[in-house]
Amino acid sequence: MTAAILETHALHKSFGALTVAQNINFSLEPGTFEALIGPNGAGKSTFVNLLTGLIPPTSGSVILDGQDVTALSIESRVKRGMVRTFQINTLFNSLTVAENVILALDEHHGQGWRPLPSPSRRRIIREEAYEILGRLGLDAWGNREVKELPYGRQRLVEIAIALALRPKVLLLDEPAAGIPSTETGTIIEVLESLASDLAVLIIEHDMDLVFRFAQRITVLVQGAVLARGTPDEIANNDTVKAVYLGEGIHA
Amino acid sequence: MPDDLSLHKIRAGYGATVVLEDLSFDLAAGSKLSIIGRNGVGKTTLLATIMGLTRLHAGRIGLGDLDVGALRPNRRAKAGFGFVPQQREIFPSLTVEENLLVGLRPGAWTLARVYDLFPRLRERRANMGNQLSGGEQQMLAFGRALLTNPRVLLLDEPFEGLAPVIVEQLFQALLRLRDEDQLSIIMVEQHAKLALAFAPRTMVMSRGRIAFDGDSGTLIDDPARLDALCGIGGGLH
Amino acid sequence: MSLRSLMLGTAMATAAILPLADGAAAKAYKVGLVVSLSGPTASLGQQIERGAKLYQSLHKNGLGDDTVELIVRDDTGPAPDVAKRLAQELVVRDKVDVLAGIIFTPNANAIAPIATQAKVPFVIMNAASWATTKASPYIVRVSQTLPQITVPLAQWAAKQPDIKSVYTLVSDYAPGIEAEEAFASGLKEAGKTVTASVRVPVQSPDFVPFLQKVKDAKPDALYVFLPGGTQSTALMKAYQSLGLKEAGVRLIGSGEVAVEDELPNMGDAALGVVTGFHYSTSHDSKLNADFVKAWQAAYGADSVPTFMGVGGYDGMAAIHGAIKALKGKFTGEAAVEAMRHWSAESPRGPIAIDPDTRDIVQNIYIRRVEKVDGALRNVEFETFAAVKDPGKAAK
Amino acid sequence: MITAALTILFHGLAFAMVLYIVSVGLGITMGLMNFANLAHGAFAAAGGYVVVVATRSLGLPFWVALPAAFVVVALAGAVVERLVVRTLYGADELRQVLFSIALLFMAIAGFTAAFGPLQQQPEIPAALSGQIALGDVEFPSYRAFVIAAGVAILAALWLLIGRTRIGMRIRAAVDNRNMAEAIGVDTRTLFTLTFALGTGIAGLGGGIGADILSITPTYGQEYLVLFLIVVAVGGLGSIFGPFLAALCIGVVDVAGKYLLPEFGAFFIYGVVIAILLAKPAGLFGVRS
Amino acid sequence: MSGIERVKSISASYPGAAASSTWRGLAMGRTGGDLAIAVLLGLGALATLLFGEAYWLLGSQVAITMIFALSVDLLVGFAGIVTLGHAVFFGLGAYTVGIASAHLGWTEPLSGLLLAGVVAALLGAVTGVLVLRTRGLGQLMLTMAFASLVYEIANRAKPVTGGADGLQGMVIAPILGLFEFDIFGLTAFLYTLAVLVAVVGLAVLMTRSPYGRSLVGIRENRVRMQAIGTNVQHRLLSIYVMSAALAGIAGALLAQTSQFVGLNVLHFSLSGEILIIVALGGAGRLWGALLGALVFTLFKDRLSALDPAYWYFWLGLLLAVIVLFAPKGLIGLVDRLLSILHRKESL
Repeated sequence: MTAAILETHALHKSFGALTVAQNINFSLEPGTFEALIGPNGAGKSTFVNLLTGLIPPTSGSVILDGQDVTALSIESRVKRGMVRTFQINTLFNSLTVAENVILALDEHHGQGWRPLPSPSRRRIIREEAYEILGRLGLDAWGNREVKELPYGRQRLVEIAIALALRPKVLLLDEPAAGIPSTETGTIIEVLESLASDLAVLIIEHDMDLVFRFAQRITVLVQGAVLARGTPDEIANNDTVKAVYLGEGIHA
Repeated sequence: MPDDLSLHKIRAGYGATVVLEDLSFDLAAGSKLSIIGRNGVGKTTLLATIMGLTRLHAGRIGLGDLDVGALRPNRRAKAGFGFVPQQREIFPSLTVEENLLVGLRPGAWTLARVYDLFPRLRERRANMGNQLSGGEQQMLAFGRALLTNPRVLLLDEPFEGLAPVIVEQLFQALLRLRDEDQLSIIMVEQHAKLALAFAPRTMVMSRGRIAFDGDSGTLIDDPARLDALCGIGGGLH
Repeated sequence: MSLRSLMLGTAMATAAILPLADGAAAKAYKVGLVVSLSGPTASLGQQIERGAKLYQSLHKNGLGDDTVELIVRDDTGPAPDVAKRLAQELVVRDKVDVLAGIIFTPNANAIAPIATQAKVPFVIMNAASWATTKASPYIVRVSQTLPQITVPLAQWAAKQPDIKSVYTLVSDYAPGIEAEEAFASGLKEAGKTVTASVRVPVQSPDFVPFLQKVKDAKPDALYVFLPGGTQSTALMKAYQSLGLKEAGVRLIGSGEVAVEDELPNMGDAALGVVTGFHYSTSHDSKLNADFVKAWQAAYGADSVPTFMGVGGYDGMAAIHGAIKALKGKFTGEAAVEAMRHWSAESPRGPIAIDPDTRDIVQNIYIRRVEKVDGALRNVEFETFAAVKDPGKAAK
Repeated sequence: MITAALTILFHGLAFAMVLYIVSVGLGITMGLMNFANLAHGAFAAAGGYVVVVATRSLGLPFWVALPAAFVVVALAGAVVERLVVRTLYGADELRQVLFSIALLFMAIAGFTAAFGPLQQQPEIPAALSGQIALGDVEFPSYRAFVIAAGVAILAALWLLIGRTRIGMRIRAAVDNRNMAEAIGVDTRTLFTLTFALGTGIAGLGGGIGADILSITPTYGQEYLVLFLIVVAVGGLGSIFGPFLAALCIGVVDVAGKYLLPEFGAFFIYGVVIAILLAKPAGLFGVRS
Repeated sequence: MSGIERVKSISASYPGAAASSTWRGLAMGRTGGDLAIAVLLGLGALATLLFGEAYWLLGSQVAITMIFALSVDLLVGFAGIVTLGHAVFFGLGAYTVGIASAHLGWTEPLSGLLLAGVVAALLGAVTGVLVLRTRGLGQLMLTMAFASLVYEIANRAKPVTGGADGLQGMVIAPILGLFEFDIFGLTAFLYTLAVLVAVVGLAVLMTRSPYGRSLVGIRENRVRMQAIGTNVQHRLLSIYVMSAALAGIAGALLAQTSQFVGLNVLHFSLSGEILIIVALGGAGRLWGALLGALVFTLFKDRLSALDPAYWYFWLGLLLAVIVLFAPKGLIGLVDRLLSILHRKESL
């Protein structure tokens, strides 16, 4: 197995007496597709926020591509290749779909400070944006404002923005949440097409999706890792079943 | 007995986003209903919609003869809905007792009765709302809703994030409520076992719709079906 | 600049096509009146505007067929750039024959170059810094100068045996500092000196901290100059609150401190305050009695004319005087020339313009606040006749 | 020296209490309804005018005029809330600013038209026009009354907000408007009442404080900065916060001007900047 | 996320969402409203130049106000930073050229403009670091407190600034040594117009640049911008500094064209007024700010001439009507008008 692209060592976060992440040890290898599951309030989003730097850990460390990034800001982690999508759409709603992607491309290419437009450069970036949109079947929507898109397509724009940043590690926070089952097909296709050298960590409640793609599954409960293994191992794990179906509680 | 609560072809969500699609069910006065389903299928949204906290795009929500669909949340509360939200939403700048009294309406439930049901609250009556443990907050949220003397009590994942011993304690209180009170109760719950044990009727939701609505016993007797509807193994089938 | 002459040419050509109104028979003169009508100092502008309008309405027929139109503009307070733009527009857009008004010295200084460039007489109805008339040869001042009203008071104070030490308190801007200096120099001539002085912000909501300092120093008298309005009342309240009168500190000042429209707000605290000034609403003359009567007939019994109102009134009198004297041959230079030799009997007493300085020469009265018929009045008890501005005399 | 210090402290307190009475309502409305009411001072001025008219023109006693100021201004506040302010809850802050400034402009013009540009002074009862002695130092009775009134209003608000059912509901709605609705609190009516209460107290403050902040048409504009500072430093939605902030600002201002008159208002702004940098939500801020 | 929490988070994002909805697309002139206003302003300027001799002065006033409004709109409308103290930069610019002229004999106007921009930018950098640490009301109050502090300093530093009397003895040399500032204000009009055109041109280009786009991104969704690798704080500071520089240039123009500086250029009410202008025109749209500046200045001028004592009543009424009936400001009104016209045409 290749060296992990993303690792955490004893990552811990507590607010006063309340512990939301308990000494989490985790690693993710390039080219793998891992799922993070757990009941509501298990600390999945907290874990992602710790990984991306939105909240600082109480102790422990985050290693990205062999480098300790625990003290780095959100944006420098992004620049080093850790990119996330959001559970609730956090797109730039009044911009067009293409502009959403261009915004990310500009930042990725270090163009964000350019105070004057350059038509030639613009064309190149536009082409790149449409190339990404094409992969997600969004190219026909490029000129539409995001808020005009159906929700399912908006979720795809979310992924398009992430891909524009050329991630090494992609954290997907419930990419299929809020999408009618009839529309999940596109998401599935997109996930299938993701490059094989990318490491993907997906938080998802849709077990169809999880079991279809994940090579490994981590189950988080009350801020701690309850189980980690292949989908088969997890599906047959009694503790996990209990957590999900409420076994062990006597009525 | 006449239907107390009736939802007819509900379409609702947040802003333009639709979460609930063409959802209908009735609930007879005094009856109890459990709603289960995986995360993110719209259970919480359903309760929020009944309370008037979401946007109702279409459909009718009736309480008895009253159409409450157009009413603001406070009118609905007065019409007879009591709400225990998932995050408890205790008012931090009110004391425990004030939290209980702030929504008080006359009826069978009194402060004394709530204190009898949850003696712990009596001990902590002078504490501020933000000084409570999770379990105490949950009791307080219960008590606060009961003191509005509702016809229909809406419980949103009342056991989430609580230690097993507290869950046990709360569940016993809930059973007392179920057996001794003429209140209609809808409980949204992730613990399927708890939910099935609580109400004779269970609804399973999936992606904003009702996937199952029937006798709780059916699901207790058919674990495979239960697993398929809301368990983790769903992905393997 | 060629572009500008092109523009002007276009404009003038347009003007030339228009028929001239009524030929030379009757002339319609325009006076641009720039005063502060909004903001905290609105009451001052209202006084001048009322004074000017009262003169207009009482002397409608004084010019035969000629008419004088008042164009009023609001400079919103001490805002020199606004005042300057308004004056410029009055000259360029409304083509006024005379600029007038102005409460605040900075505004007057900003307008002065406009008057010079446009060769338009500029009649100052309040702004009282002594040097202002030097800013433009077109300025004529009918109000007062700070040294003019301050030095006589200082001379009076110097004569009082019970005033041995004086503290001065002035607003921290040019007129205040001028008043402070004039008072000190007036006192010095008589061999006395100011013990201590304090300058306070132009807008002070509360004078307690400053007056407490005065109280600590225990002077025999406190000389005050403030821009008037609510400031004077606030000072009077603090003077009373701290019990300065009881502590033996006499309050003296220039007339703004006991200005008539604020006296009712000050109440009995103001009793005994001695001020030096050129106009008191209760000045004892037939002319003034008629003036006050006409004023109250026009603006209601609650309204009393103050020195601002008289400034506006006399300013219009000077303008009318110049128009009359020139008999239709009105130019800017000629009007200034005419006003330089203008003199009149005003509600404040005899006034004249000093031909050398274009500043006013008038009586300065020393007055004391007393209760007459149940109301507070500035009662004159000593007169310094025909005082010229000592500021210019000294320099 | 001690006498001087006492005097400064006393007058600083009186100044602070006026600031408090006028501002506290602004903090409540901003904290509860998220409405930036820059016209708040105009309501205070309105209260001042009510007291002036009542005591001077109608010859009513001061003790009748003060409650009248509260009632009249509170009613005016309720009307404005029902007609316009309500539609602007949750709207872009810029629109709120624009509307309240518009209201302020119109109020200034209205006051000028009705009462003239000069300041108006209410008739103060004889009982309060003398001096009272504290030890060997004499203080004006009226300012002592202002201080007492400030403390009394703090106490009354504390009782109202902290001890009554309506206060309970106000606190609940500040904490969590949706949950308050969900247990049957009619937050809309509550907002109207609270707005009326806030403006009513401001009106009372305008009347009581007329001796210190004089009633002129531009009152609401001239002292706006002070009121906003008290609220921002005190913290939105708090009753004690603005009290503390007003004390701080009142005493610092008066003492600063006494000790170092040449520094003017430096002290106030210095204190404000320091506090806001340390606590952006103010001393007792419920939210920023 | 519970229902209530979700509702809360949605309503919490609402004010920002409302502000952003006034922003339609990045490119200027994409919507008809922008184009219509640009054409209208151009024609208006031309007509004033040719036939409005009496309005040249007012014209320069309008142009200066437009630049100032633009600088505030860049902050409020684009970057979502609120300020109630922007007069501090305007005033600093004015005092910079004033003091340079009166005390140092630096009377050359173009370099003076540059100097004013740089000085204002420096103050922007210093205060920006602190102001940007806070948000909402705290931020508003901090900007106000800083501005008030500088006002006090200017008031006190009488030997340098002239205090409450205003700065005396300021002279401005002819532009390029050729065009003297005249009483008719033609030079002032053309000069301010030229600077305005340059500033608007740059602003339009900037809004089309990656940088401008990133600012809109920050206003629309700060967290998301961080998540695509932007150092939001640095980007905001940069626009704060740039906005300060622009305001400084506007202030310098006022000082140069009126050849006078008084304390009122630093006053709180000017900060309030410029915010009103931006809101009136419609925040977040450059052409809205320009339209707001034009309408406000013209109305103020005409109303104060027609009714010198009560003009602010009518101004208040106008503002109230706009708030109630044109939620997106004047430019929203123009948009609506155009869409009605468009619909009629297509019928």
